[in-house]
Amino acid sequence: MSIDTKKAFGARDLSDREFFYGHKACAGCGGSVAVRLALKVLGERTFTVVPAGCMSAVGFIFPQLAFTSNAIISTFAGTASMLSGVSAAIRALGIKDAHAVGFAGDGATADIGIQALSGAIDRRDKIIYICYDNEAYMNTGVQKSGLTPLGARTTTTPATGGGSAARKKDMFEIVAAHGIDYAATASVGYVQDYINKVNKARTIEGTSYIHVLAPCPTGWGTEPDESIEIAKEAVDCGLWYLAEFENSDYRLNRKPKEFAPLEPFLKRQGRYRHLSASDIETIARYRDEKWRRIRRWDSQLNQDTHQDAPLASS
Amino acid sequence: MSIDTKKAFGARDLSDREFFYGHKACAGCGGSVAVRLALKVLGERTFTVVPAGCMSAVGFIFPQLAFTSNAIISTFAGTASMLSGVSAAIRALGIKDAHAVGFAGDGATADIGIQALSGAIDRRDKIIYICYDNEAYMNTGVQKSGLTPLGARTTTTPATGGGSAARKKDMFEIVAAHGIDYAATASVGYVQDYINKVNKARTIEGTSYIHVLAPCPTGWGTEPDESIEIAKEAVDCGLWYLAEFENSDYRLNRKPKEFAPLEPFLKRQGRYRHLSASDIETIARYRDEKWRRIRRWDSQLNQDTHQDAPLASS
Amino acid sequence: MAAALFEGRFALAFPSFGPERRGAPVLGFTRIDDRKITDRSAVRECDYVVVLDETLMNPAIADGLKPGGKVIVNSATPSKYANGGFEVIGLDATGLAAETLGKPITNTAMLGALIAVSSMVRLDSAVRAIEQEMNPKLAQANIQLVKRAFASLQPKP
Amino acid sequence: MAAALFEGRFALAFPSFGPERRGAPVLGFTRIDDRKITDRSAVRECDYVVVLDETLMNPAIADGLKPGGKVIVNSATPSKYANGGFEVIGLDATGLAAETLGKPITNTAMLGALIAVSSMVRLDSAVRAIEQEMNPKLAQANIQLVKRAFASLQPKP
Amino acid sequence: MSESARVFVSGNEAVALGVRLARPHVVAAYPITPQTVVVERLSDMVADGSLKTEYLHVESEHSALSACMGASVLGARTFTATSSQGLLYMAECLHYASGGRMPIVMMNANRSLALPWNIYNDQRDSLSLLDSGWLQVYVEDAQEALDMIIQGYAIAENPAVMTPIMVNLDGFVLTHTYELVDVPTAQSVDRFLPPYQTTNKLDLGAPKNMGFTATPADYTEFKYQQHRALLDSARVIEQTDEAYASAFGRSYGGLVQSYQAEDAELILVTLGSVNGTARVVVDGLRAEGRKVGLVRLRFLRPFPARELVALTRHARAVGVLEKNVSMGYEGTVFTHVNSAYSAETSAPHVLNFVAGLGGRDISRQDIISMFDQLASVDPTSERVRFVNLKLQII
Amino acid sequence: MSESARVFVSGNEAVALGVRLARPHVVAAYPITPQTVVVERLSDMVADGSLKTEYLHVESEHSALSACMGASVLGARTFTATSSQGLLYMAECLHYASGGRMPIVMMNANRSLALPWNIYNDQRDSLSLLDSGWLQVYVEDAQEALDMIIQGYAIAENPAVMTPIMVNLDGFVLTHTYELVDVPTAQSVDRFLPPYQTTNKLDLGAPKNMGFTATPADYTEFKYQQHRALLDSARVIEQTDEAYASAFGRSYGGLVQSYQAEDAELILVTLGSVNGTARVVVDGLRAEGRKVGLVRLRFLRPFPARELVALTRHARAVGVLEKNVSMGYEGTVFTHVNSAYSAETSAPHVLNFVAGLGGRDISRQDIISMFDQLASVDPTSERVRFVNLKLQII
Amino acid sequence: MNQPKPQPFTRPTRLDDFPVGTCFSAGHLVETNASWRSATPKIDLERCTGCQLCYLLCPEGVIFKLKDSVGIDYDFCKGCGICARHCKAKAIQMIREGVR
Amino acid sequence: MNQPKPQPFTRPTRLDDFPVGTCFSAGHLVETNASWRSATPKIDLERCTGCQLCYLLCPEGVIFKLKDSVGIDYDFCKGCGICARHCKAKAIQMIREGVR
Ligand SMILES: Cc1ncc(C[n+]2csc(CCOP(=O)(O)OP(=O)(O)O)c2C)c(N)n1
Ligand SMILES: Cc1ncc(C[n+]2csc(CCOP(=O)(O)OP(=O)(O)O)c2C)c(N)n1
Ligand code: SF4
Ligand code: SF4
Ligand code: SF4
Ligand code: SF4
Ligand code: SF4
Ligand code: SF4
Ligand SMILES: [Mg+2]
Ligand SMILES: [Mg+2]
Repeated sequence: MSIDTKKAFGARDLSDREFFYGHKACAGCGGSVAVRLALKVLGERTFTVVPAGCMSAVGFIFPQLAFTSNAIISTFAGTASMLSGVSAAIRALGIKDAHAVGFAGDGATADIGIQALSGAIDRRDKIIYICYDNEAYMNTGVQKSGLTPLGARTTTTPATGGGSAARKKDMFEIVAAHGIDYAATASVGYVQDYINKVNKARTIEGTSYIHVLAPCPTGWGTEPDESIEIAKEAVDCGLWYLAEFENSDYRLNRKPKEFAPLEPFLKRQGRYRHLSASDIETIARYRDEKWRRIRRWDSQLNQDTHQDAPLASS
Repeated sequence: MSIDTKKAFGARDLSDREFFYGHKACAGCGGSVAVRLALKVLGERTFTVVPAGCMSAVGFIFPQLAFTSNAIISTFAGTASMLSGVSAAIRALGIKDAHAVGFAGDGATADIGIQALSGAIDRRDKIIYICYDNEAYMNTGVQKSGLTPLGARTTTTPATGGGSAARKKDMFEIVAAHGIDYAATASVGYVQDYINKVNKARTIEGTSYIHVLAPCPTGWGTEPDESIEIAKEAVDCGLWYLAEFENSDYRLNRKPKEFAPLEPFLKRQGRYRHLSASDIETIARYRDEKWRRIRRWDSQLNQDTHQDAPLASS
Repeated sequence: MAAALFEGRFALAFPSFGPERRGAPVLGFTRIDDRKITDRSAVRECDYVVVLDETLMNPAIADGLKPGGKVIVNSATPSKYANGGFEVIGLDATGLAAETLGKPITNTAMLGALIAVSSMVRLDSAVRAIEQEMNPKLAQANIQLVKRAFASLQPKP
Repeated sequence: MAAALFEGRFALAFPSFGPERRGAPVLGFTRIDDRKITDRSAVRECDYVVVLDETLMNPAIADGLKPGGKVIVNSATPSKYANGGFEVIGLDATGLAAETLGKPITNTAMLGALIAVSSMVRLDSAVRAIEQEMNPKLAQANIQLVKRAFASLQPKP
Repeated sequence: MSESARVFVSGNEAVALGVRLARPHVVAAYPITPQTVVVERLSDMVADGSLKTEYLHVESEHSALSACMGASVLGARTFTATSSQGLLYMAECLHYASGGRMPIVMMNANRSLALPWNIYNDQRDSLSLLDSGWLQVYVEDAQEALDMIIQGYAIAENPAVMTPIMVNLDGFVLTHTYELVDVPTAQSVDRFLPPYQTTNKLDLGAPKNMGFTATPADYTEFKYQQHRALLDSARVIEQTDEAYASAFGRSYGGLVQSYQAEDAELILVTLGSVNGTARVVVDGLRAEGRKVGLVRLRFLRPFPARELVALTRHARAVGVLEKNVSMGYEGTVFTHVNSAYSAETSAPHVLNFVAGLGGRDISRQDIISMFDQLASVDPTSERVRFVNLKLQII
Repeated sequence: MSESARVFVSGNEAVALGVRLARPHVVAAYPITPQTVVVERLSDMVADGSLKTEYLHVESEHSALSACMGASVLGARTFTATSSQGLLYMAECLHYASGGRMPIVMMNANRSLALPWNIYNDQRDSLSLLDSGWLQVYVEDAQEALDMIIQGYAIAENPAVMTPIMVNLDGFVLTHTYELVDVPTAQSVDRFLPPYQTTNKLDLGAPKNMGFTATPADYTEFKYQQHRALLDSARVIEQTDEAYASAFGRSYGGLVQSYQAEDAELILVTLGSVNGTARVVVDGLRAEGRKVGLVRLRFLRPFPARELVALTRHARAVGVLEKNVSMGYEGTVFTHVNSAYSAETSAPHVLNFVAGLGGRDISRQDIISMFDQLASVDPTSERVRFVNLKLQII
Repeated sequence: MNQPKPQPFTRPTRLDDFPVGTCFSAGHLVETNASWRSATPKIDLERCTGCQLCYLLCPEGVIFKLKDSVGIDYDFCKGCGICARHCKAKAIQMIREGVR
Repeated sequence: MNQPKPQPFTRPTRLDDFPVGTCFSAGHLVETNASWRSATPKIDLERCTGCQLCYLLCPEGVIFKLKDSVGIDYDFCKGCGICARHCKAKAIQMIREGVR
């Protein structure tokens, strides 16, 4: 079964209100774009949970509180589990038409928070979990996370040691392997696509997961005005991809015929400046390998149907 | 690239020593079979980590200590992370030809322990992680875990409520989505296959994960002498499967032409006795759906190659 | 236990619990009194020892028995324990349960034996307790069982 | 800071740190003394205030200044702060740094200014400190910068 | 006073019955011996429809309490239960919930901590988390367990308190022992415990930001306010006890409960179920004419320093019996009690009896021996005494 | 005495330098402000080859300490570092490591606990875990931080101790402040600190089972033994201090360190970096002729009750200055100190100064005011005093 | 423009006036971010097509829609330059700030 | 048979003799599990083919290889019956135990 074509949801459909305002994120922060736009899609009947990380650190400094709708910080590990509680309370208290959304960083999602995320998906709790992926622990000063890409310099994978020796964990495939109700990858370089996916997640009766690449000028060593462009280039050069998973089906939203060159994309970022030509080749090789898997989903896996029938007696 | 054909490793190749002996598991415990056989494959130069759960509770009661090689209990959440430390110490201390193996229950693996497991796989630590899956928290008296199957009665999903309303988390696919070095599913109903897989894991330079179905007469409501048979039937009726994942490739080890009937398999177990005919149909439907995915791996995904090149400069 | 409550008496029942699994021998204690019981220390001395599995019989079993206390054992041949230095009363609970319930679950039968021997509670209190605790079908069979066990240990007239 | 150490003096430098991100104004303190410094309370009174970003200039900036203390500001037009009630010394550190380093990184230039104004440490100590902390290429440019900044604030003969 | 039912149940079952009466909106708990029966019974109640709640099968204790927090901040009434390793595993969340002033009720089955592993009763788990900002009550029997679950909500949700509460039951000794319990009717509990109301919540009508950062400029005040709420809860606890007594006929006396202490020369300070055994000992010794008595600390937070001193200051010697030791110093309760006396110009001699670790039985004879030791207390001798230690102290 | 290098580094960097000198086999740590610089520097050292260790990028603090435990039980020397939420997140493992007698060294950057969130210094994180069975030392400056990392291994690995140790640095105030530090040479440290040797390990030559269950028959003895080891560590700590002094010329005096306390009438008891500020105040007040002094508690476990009493019993009044409060009672250090005096027939008046929560500055003036309050102490007035509280206490 | 505005805030001095449980009005702002800016976006209304791309991309949400163009809340603009970089009409120019 | 055997154990009474850090000899056994058994497997050596399937499947590891057959360590056999159920040669019979 193929994925529903989403009605495009554009700038004009977004709520006119700003729900993330006056925060203290660095100028040009990609995470802020992700949070701001998602909240504008979801509207004011939204309960937001944000774990420890940049978005909470910059948004909740009493008495400067940047979320204009209901929001709370969770423990670092507890985004999904707190969301589960929020969602349970929404049901138990009979609150109608409300969303429970989380914005968690890559560390909060792929490392310390994966236990709670895995549990929430397993319970099929009605929550929207958005991982804004800036590819390191930024709030604490750019340390390697499970989503830091191969070769990237962080303060715990210094350039002297060649940057990160590990590849990026694939959270999208991991949540898909859970049989999640809806999952998607996105990028703030493709905002319309991102907006559409958040809008899709709104309608899901169960757990949705959106993994949005959100450049961090401070951690990546780029200029503040480059964030959107870099996020787009990441997709264009094939180091990131735009996809969805629903009803056990994958769907690739953007199928690059050929990839934009890697080197300029990498070299404009301070975190990759130490890479040698052969390092870049290695990165390209892993990219190509990854894309063989991705293309497989897309070409071959869109066939079967899936039905979700609860037990008659339960 | 296809998976290496493993030299079959039979009863005669196993160590003559018993490494798990005199424990206090229930008579007929499937988990004991899994632990005992794996240790006989790995031999005496093995460091075993067992988290809280039946296998530790029955094996480590001072002064009755049932592991005859080196072994330690970890915290419930800490199987994989303690194994990572063991493995790091093996390297740092220059210990040769030693194995670090963990035996964790389904709860310790799929629920509270998944954070640490995910991290260890991501680091590609050289450990062998064996999940003996008895499909509930047995040590604490049969509560539902993330691996409890749909419809199964546990003390927290009573028969009056129809048994478990959730489906079994697929840990094998989840670890595969991590790009793990080696993963396999197994069953104590197919001991030779299980032994071969443990033997394969021995040779992996990185993380291996083996998920072995291990019936629990106490929790499943079966007679002690049925455990092996039940574990075999689970495979034959298609509710469990035997597969491997290596070099980004899946491989199905047993391809049933047709499934053995579900009803007798379910009804001989106390935990399923409450199921109605339509419940059983629902279970069959999910099974069939699952098998469509499984067959897809097997038929279509065994094509690409994968190479593992570290960064030249790192 | 529950039976006592139907007579307005107080009971405190401590099941034992350990790391060992199904099949391992287990131990439990019950205190019964006319006043509220607050003592929660381990029972060290008792009036009756009830042994549900004959294979556990050994001389040490009566260590905590008060003078004049009795051991009630599930056995078809209790006489062989006669010279252990303590009074032994036997009931073939396994056989009786197998006949009555179709399963060798001996608890109820041994309860009948205990009541017969101790007069600690009345038989009809036990019957009411069983009625309350079990589903009707099971309860009927168990009531029959407790009565048969009780009857079989009544002094023959 | 590090410069003081090359004179056998003691220093304690507290960078400030907060939840605010790059771009937000930040505050730091340094104590320098001839004896070991153990006082770790916040600096409330100081001899010099160094303002690296002119846009932060406001009257409150001199609140903690001791009588006779000085404000050293990164500005091409320091004279406009003249009547704030405190002594202001200006240096166009941004311009100077842009010229010398090719980047508007003003820390080293302002260090030169501070040394010129305060005589707290000697210029050559600062030079040695820079040599030790930075890689050689960077160090050379920065040494030039600190010297130029220092020179530009020497009383014209 | 309302009609109630008498049932023969274990402590865990009494807790589950109490929870059902309190009608929580959300229950999230993770199994651990000896707490499991609570969650099993609650599952049964959900399955048979007698408890309407959102029951979450969570993946750990950290998640259990996080889920309760998520629900609590929307104004839902929540319940969780744990023990030992589970309590430690959620330690971060304990501070989080109290700092966030979320009136969650948690049952904790007191069990020893690994290593060594041991599933039996002592009180190191909850006593090691006294600083977490939770109210802590230790009950003596199954009846008090049920009652304190219900009172727990009334206390925690009181606007002057707004602090989570941990109801502690000795593992096995209480959780698994069957005894008679009076179960009040649902109607009477509904009257006693109205639905939870607060404005301190995420609210679509009046949106809030919660769980924020406080800078050095404000942090102290938040903590002071929280400290005050815990101190002020003493009054609320007493009022709640009185209200409960008039509704249900049972009073426990607030923060402390004494037994034969008024004229006692030797007083044993206890917490939890061992007080029951000690009562029997006191009765026996009183019968012999010995002036002995008991003070049971029901609450450890707020710590009843004033009440304790008032009840014991006349005694010649006081023994603190606790199933706990803070390694490298002494028993934590002992430390607390000593500090309570430190404002006094004179104080009784105080001995510390460390007993019952990892489920070691505390017999009547052990308690008699404690009174004997108190009777002959010598200020120069060791004050911290391990009861029933089987090692020669070399 | 060996040649050493003088460097101008932050407290975190001093810790990293100390770790490098101790040559751990395995380092596993998870980032958290204000500890991060430690792991960053260690990463740099691994990358540039100056530190040969297995560095594990773990996924949480629970995993960090679990990994250290896994390595430690094979006989490896291990290091981890954390702070605040991270320390709480690994709380279960703290008890586990100490009960398993694993001589792990951990640096903790003292930081306040959420909620409210706050990244700045206070000491509630480690003080709330005093019962976890770890040795706890609080250092005053970066030099002592480096020294105590090295001494930490010597103490923890001593066969009489075999207990993990937590080296606490005040967040920012120490971790981020730059100062001069003497760094001993690798050779001299190698002489002082030989490789870790133990038979208490998993061993292919002599296989072991570890981390087992103890039944009620043995559990008490394991805990008593552990308690004894913590008490006995006092002696080892002093011996190590002496040995360190003769190797490197720096002595801190063991469990406590006093300043002008001998003849002082008013003594402030401190821990950590605030002692430095207090020294300046004492110097000033002494210059005015006031008899004031300081006792710094370096170790909180083992708790130096005897040493503290000996150094302060002559004083008229003692103030306990702590960046901590145990809500619902008083400052934990205050509770401990009071208990220490309780064996004495007479004791000074003791006041509790709760200050510096969530990074609120403690100024010289604040400390002067504490001495003033001690001078005029009145036994009937409130003993627990929040310093610099900006709320009217109503 | 319906962007939030900074509001006055005086720290309570009475215990009872202090917020309970880290709970306070959503979106309460007490200070602006204008001082962060080292360059300021200026919109050329002539060129602006009102396409709203800058409105979508601004990380701060300070761009608001006007009839056929857009405006900026300079109280909170941090001067990141994203709007200027992505405006296809080149209607935004970043002006390096002097002293305000 | 090289199955482990129970060993004597006396609890130490001196502090220094007590194991440090929950660390004790691997595989130390002090008691058997024979009392758990309610039925006992008896091997008919005539029928046994020595196929070792029972040896593989026994959860307790109590079956040991003999020249052409197998033996059982009755100290630790729990009588689960798995061996008997899976012996293709029907060489094992479970005998319900009377009193030992
Ligand atoms: C238990 C715990 N460990 C560590 C931290 C410290 N911490 C806070 S935010 C953060 C990094 C967050 O990284 P990520 O989730 O990627 O979000 P980002 O800061 O990059 O937006 C860390 C390590 C914490 N708050 N809690
Ligand atoms: C943090 C923590 N929570 C809960 C427990 C209690 N606990 C011990 S074992 C266990 C169940 C184990 O289940 P599983 O991992 O499936 O192993 P099994 O017992 O089924 O073999 C639980 C819940 C614990 N030890 N630690
Ligand atoms: S550090 Fe990066 S992620 Fe964090 S606020 Fe700044 S730009 Fe955003
Ligand atoms: S309960 Fe089940 S898993 Fe646990 S020992 Fe018994 S049979 Fe094995
Ligand atoms: S992007 Fe340019 S043209 Fe479009 S609205 Fe903004 S300023 Fe106008
Ligand atoms: S410069 Fe940046 S913050 Fe300012 S309006 Fe443009 S995009 Fe927004
Ligand atoms: S399975 Fe039967 S035939 Fe084979 S070895 Fe065992 S007893 Fe002999
Ligand atoms: S009965 Fe069970 S335990 Fe005994 S030998 Fe056979 S398989 Fe092994
Ligand atoms: Mg991040
Ligand atoms: Mg299990």
